Amino acid sequence: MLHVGLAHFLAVGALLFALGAYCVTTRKNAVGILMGVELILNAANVNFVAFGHYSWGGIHGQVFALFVIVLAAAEAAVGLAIVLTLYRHYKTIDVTRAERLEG
Amino acid sequence: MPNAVEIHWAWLIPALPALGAFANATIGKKLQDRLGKGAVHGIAVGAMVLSTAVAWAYFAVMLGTPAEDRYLHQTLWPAFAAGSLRVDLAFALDPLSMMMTLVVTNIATLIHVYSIGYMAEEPSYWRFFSYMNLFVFSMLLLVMGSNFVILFFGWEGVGLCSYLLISFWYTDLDKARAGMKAFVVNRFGDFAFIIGLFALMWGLGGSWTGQKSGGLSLRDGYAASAVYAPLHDGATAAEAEAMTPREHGIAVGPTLDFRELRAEILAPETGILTHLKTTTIFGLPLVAFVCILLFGGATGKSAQIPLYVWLPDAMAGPTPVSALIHAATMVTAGVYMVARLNFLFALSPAAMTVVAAVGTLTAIFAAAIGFFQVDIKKVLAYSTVSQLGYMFMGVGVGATWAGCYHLLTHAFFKACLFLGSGSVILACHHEQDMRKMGGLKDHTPITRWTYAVATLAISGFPVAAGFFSKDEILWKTFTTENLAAPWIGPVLWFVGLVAAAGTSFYMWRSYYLTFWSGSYRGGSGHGEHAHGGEEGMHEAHAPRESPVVMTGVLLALAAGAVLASVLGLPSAWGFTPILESFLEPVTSASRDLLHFSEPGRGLELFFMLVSVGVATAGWLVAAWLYKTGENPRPAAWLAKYAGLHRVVFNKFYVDEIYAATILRAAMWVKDVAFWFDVHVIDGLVNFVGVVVRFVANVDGAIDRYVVDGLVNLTAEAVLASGRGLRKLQTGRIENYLMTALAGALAFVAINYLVH
Amino acid sequence: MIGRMLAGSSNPPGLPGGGRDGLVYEAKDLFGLGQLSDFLWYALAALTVGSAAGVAFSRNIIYSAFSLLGTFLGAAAMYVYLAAPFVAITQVLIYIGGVLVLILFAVMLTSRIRDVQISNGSLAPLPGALGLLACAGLLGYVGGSTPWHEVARPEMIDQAQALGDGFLSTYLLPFEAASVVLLATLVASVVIARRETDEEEAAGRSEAADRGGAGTPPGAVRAGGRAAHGPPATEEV
Amino acid sequence: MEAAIARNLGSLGAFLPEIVLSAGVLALFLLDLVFRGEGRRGRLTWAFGIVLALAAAALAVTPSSPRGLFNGMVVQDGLGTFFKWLFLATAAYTAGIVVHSKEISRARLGEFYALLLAVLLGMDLMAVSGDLLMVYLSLELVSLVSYALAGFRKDDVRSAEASLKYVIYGGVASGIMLFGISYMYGLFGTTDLALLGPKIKAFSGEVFVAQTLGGATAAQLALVVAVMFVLAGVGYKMASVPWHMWCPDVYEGAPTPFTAFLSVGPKAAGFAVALRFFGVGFTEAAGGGLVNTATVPWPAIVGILAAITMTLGNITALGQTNLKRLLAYSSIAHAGYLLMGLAAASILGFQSVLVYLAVYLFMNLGAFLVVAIMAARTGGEDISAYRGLVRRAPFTAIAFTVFLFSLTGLPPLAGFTGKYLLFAALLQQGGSWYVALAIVGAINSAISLYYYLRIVKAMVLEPPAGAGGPIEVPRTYGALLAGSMAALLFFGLFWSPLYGASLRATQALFRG
Repeated sequence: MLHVGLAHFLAVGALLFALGAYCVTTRKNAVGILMGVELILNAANVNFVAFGHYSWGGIHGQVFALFVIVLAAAEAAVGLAIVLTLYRHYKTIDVTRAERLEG
Repeated sequence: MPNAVEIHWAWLIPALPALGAFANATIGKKLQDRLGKGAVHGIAVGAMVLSTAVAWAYFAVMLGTPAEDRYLHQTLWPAFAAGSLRVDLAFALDPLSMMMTLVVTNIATLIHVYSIGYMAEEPSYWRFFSYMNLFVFSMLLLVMGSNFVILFFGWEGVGLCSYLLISFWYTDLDKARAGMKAFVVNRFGDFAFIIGLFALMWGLGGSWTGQKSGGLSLRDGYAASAVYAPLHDGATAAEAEAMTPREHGIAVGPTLDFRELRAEILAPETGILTHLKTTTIFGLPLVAFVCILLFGGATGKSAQIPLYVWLPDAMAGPTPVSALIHAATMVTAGVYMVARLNFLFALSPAAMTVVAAVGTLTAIFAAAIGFFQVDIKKVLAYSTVSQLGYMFMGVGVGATWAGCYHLLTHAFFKACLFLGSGSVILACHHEQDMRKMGGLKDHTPITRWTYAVATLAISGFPVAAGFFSKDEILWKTFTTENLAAPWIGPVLWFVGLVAAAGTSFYMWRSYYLTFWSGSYRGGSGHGEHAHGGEEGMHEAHAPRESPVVMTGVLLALAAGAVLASVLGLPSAWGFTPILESFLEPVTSASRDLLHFSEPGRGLELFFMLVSVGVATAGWLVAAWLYKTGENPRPAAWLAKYAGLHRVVFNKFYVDEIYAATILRAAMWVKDVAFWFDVHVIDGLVNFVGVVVRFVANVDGAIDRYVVDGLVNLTAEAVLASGRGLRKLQTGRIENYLMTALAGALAFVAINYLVH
Repeated sequence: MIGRMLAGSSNPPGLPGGGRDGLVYEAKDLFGLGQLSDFLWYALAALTVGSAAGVAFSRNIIYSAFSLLGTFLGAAAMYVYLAAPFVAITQVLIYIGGVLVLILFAVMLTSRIRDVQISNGSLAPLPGALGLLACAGLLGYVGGSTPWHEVARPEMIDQAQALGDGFLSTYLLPFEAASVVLLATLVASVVIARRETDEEEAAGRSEAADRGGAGTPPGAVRAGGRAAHGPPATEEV
Repeated sequence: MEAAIARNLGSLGAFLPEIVLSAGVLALFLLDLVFRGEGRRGRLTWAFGIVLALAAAALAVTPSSPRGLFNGMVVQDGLGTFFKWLFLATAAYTAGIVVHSKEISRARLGEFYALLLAVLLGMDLMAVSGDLLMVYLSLELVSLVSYALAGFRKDDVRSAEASLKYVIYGGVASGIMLFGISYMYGLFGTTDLALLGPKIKAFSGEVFVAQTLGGATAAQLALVVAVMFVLAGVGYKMASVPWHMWCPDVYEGAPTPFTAFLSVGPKAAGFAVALRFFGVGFTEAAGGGLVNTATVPWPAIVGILAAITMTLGNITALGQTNLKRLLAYSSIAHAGYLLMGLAAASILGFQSVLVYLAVYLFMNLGAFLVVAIMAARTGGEDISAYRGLVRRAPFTAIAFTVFLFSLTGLPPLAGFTGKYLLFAALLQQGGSWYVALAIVGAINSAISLYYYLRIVKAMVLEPPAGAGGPIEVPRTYGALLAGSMAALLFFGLFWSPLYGASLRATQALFRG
């Protein structure tokens, strides 16, 4: 039990995913939601690298994780740019205010 | 399979009206402005005449062919092939579709000619003729198509044209709404039709690979030879043809072609007959399921219970449209379809019983409503519904040819009646209320006599064709052995007989109210033609006979209504009905499956006497009550049964009550859909209130409003749930994300549990 | 703060709990160091998950952002444990050096610092908590109980060279595609975030004027209501 | 490594369209700086058109015999080629809409076109991705740039809100999908779809054996989680319930030309991925049909998704008055119809998806074109703005009617062809559940008539609203409308070419 193994890493991944999911579904702040997305992506990354190490060897898991890191950065850039645009209109980044489109 | 005759010019029959429609749609307005209306109807009527000529030519070809080979066929191009399921753009003329084609082209030509007179003052003359031609095109596709897909093209096409023509005077919102209603109600029917078709295809083709069992098990030898090979299926018809599994030279598997379907179902060696009879779907016998749903489609198009509600409203269209579409042709599409599939319906006594019973019920029900109508076109509308009921009785009890014969005779006399009513309406300055007519026999002699002949035909006097067709149906109904239980036939016969008496009564009532009943009572009305402008052109003068293009058509149709008797002189009189033997190649398919008892010629002759007797009774009562216009009893009875009177006659009053009821009911449904939004108690209270009000209103009111209401209620319920579902889209992103996540988790759970 | 982080990670649900049959796997001894490295790992895991909990539960967006730093660092440490130092370094460089800085910028730009509480309040915490438990339970169970395929002896070598080779051979196309993604995305971000140049505004106005009829300049009406007029001084990036 | 490099070099020739598009992105960024002044709009559009034409030419000369490219990262086959043509047509049509659109200002047109090309490149890559890594990358390329394009009208608060919702939703969806992929990798050690197929089969076999002995629940659950999470990412692209909720808001807020593009392109790309994912990974051809090799009953799940998606889409559409929202719900409903083809899990089913998408391109882009025309000319997206349109712009009104009827599936328009094939595919499979799904589909297409007909009624039967002068429609738009109508009529009556193309595309999938 105390011996750290694959399952332990997967548990960390699972918890990161769950916390990320909680974050995106409950945060009012748009930036807060984007942080939740980062948590989810990190969860997947931990899984990838752990599987690569314990299960299959080779570099495929790491490569996947690297691409995810790069795309996460790109996504953060776009997401934050959009948040700024919204802020210009609403003077807030509280997503509950952005409900003009509904129904 | 008997040989088919390949023909090459059949496409002209529908193509000519299509061309006419196209020409008038594109350049019609310019032609009308520059060359006058003659150019417009020249194109339209010319197209119809040519098309009719081609149809007669092929009729001649058909008569020159041995009876068993009477299947004229033309494939334009292979439209589509999926696996072994192939659809060609193909036309087929067998005796049944030949008869229908002739009816459609000839009656339509006459009605086109009539429209020249009737629509003479219409500014959008070109648009009218364009729609009319388009309708004929669609109708011809419907009757000439060799497979379900072409039939469905036409089926939807006539619906669309009907919609366009009912709401022809679209500036009047009520008329536009009537058009919408026709279209939407018809879609309900279409939906049943499509599902029936699905189930049929499934029964013919599903699961034959034996891998994905849908509860089907076919005879081993059969299943092995009928395996699909989708991996190697062809993109072209030739390839698909080459790979169609064949058993004893007959293609098996799902097919949309009527002839192939018939061949594979009827050839016992394919095993499909047994297979279809033993298969069940959702626990129901497959054939019954399929046939009842297909018939459901027919109830929409042919205005049977419960989907007939659109037809009376459809009278908002111009009268020639009512005559062509809502009496002579389109509404018979359902009968045609059932007749065409007689081999399928014959497999299921339950389905036959449903068809016959619904037909009979509709016949008497619509006849009863006809008693109360004062609008001349509404009377004819309900009589159409009623007569269509007779046709379904005929095809439902297994007397396919009798149903078709009634279809044919009805086309003549009902077109004559409708066009006669159009002539009357024109003479009375667009007045449709019979109470404001009267005494027209002196003003419009030709209309009066033709109307009288047609009335003789519809009420069943042996001088005109309607007698023979209706009587054959009644006789077959009495002697049928094809229904679910032996007592049903005689019961239906009795109901049909009562309906015949009713028919005779209300038709003669309309005749006397219009043409006798004292002197002309009307002024200048605004009944049908609310298009504005033209009213001023009429001065208040006495009714005047219509122009010769109209009366000529009336004479032709009246003559047709009498002469059509020749086609069906009964065997009880020692004749062999010509039409029966002509249709034999079509009906022979189900010959072995259908049986009629033969109680003897004497009884048949006696029944004919009874028929004539009840028709005479109806006539006499009508004459007694309405001929002089001075008999006080109708008015007295109306006063006595004032409650009924108010409910039936005061349509607005009833509609308003009903609208309120529906509104409440719809609110209730909405509440149920979102029960978490409201207190359950409120919902229950509403429910009780709605039910009480509902019962109270139904009590004494005519059933039609219930049916109408149910259709509305369904629509309202769907709309209400749509409004409710919109609330789910809150506009708040966190709710969206919650849904997405919960959805993913829920599907994981379902997936895991289902497995 | 630290106490809450620890509390958040004290008992991760769904850790492997015996009862495995059939395709059994055995836990491996990390680095051959035995218990010491294991305990260190637990501390790092606590940091990672605890910081993540801080991100998720903190009521102040600044605290969330700094908690995210802990998560990223913890994840990087995990990668070190998994013999993926290159990924760990990339994580530190890009995530902490890039993403986190971006996020902090965004927080600063969109929050009025003089506000006492820079809100990051929660909505519907109860359904969210249910989702949290469901996810953690499900994924924890799957992660812990599935008989994953495992190699006998995980490789411990540095794979930086292998990664370099891979990116230029097997993974060439994804590598190039990622560069296209980055280019397009960065241009897109600029397009979104920058203010309209004078020329563009002029062009927009002239075209809006062409519109005629019922047309109105976009935004003038639609952006009404809650939207304030005129860009604030703080929004310059 | 040398072998891998050699394979990469050898793949370049077959990758010409993508290379052209990449170069086109750069070229348009540069030309954006070069073209100035009055003629800018036309010149940029020409440049965009030339890039598309070059890409089309490159696509025409590229072979489509099935083989893996770039070490299996992408696949060259008929399915990919089919979708590439579809995407090129979508982009070209969108350019036709943009050229007169007031929503994309002249000054920013170059950026718009360049980014649109980037999305197009991403969709092309999605259609040919043979590895989940490439699926993720290309899906992100499409998504990330689409977020920006949805928020392209910075002056419009609705546009900003739309893009915010889109970016958050898309980020979460792709994160979920990525997590699913990580489990796929953990279970099978590869993300190459072609290698996954046999492994999934073998794994499912083991799980099945273990299950009959009463174990392996966790392994089964792991597979289910992996598949469902991947489906969530793909479903978000298709706008399928319950991953559809971004769709109406984004459609309403985004600039209309881009909404048009969004309603066809990325949806089709999502289906391309789904077809390949399930077709290659989870089925194999056996006994003349396809069989599911996994212990995940994915056809049933997709069938349930289909039923829910179309029902919810159609019923919610009933109450809409904003045309863009209405069409958004209609496009959700259409995603449901398309899922029926996937649920059929047969070759005919896959074909029907292709045919329907091709038909959907014409009718949906046409419908959005009309919405764009009306928004530009009357400033209204509400149904009331369409009242009496038949007298103000008869041709446009007729065209819109044709598109709406085709969306309903009325013959003889091509929408009927598509629905016919979808239903045929279900019925060919047999089984009362398939028939039930077909029945749900038929009910839905009956319901959908109601809201489409409401628009037609407003256009044809109601008097024009306000000052109802005639509406001028630019010639480009007229040509596009006429072309779409002609295509719908043609494919409605003569659908063998489309069917043949779809057959070639799907056969490649199962033979390659």
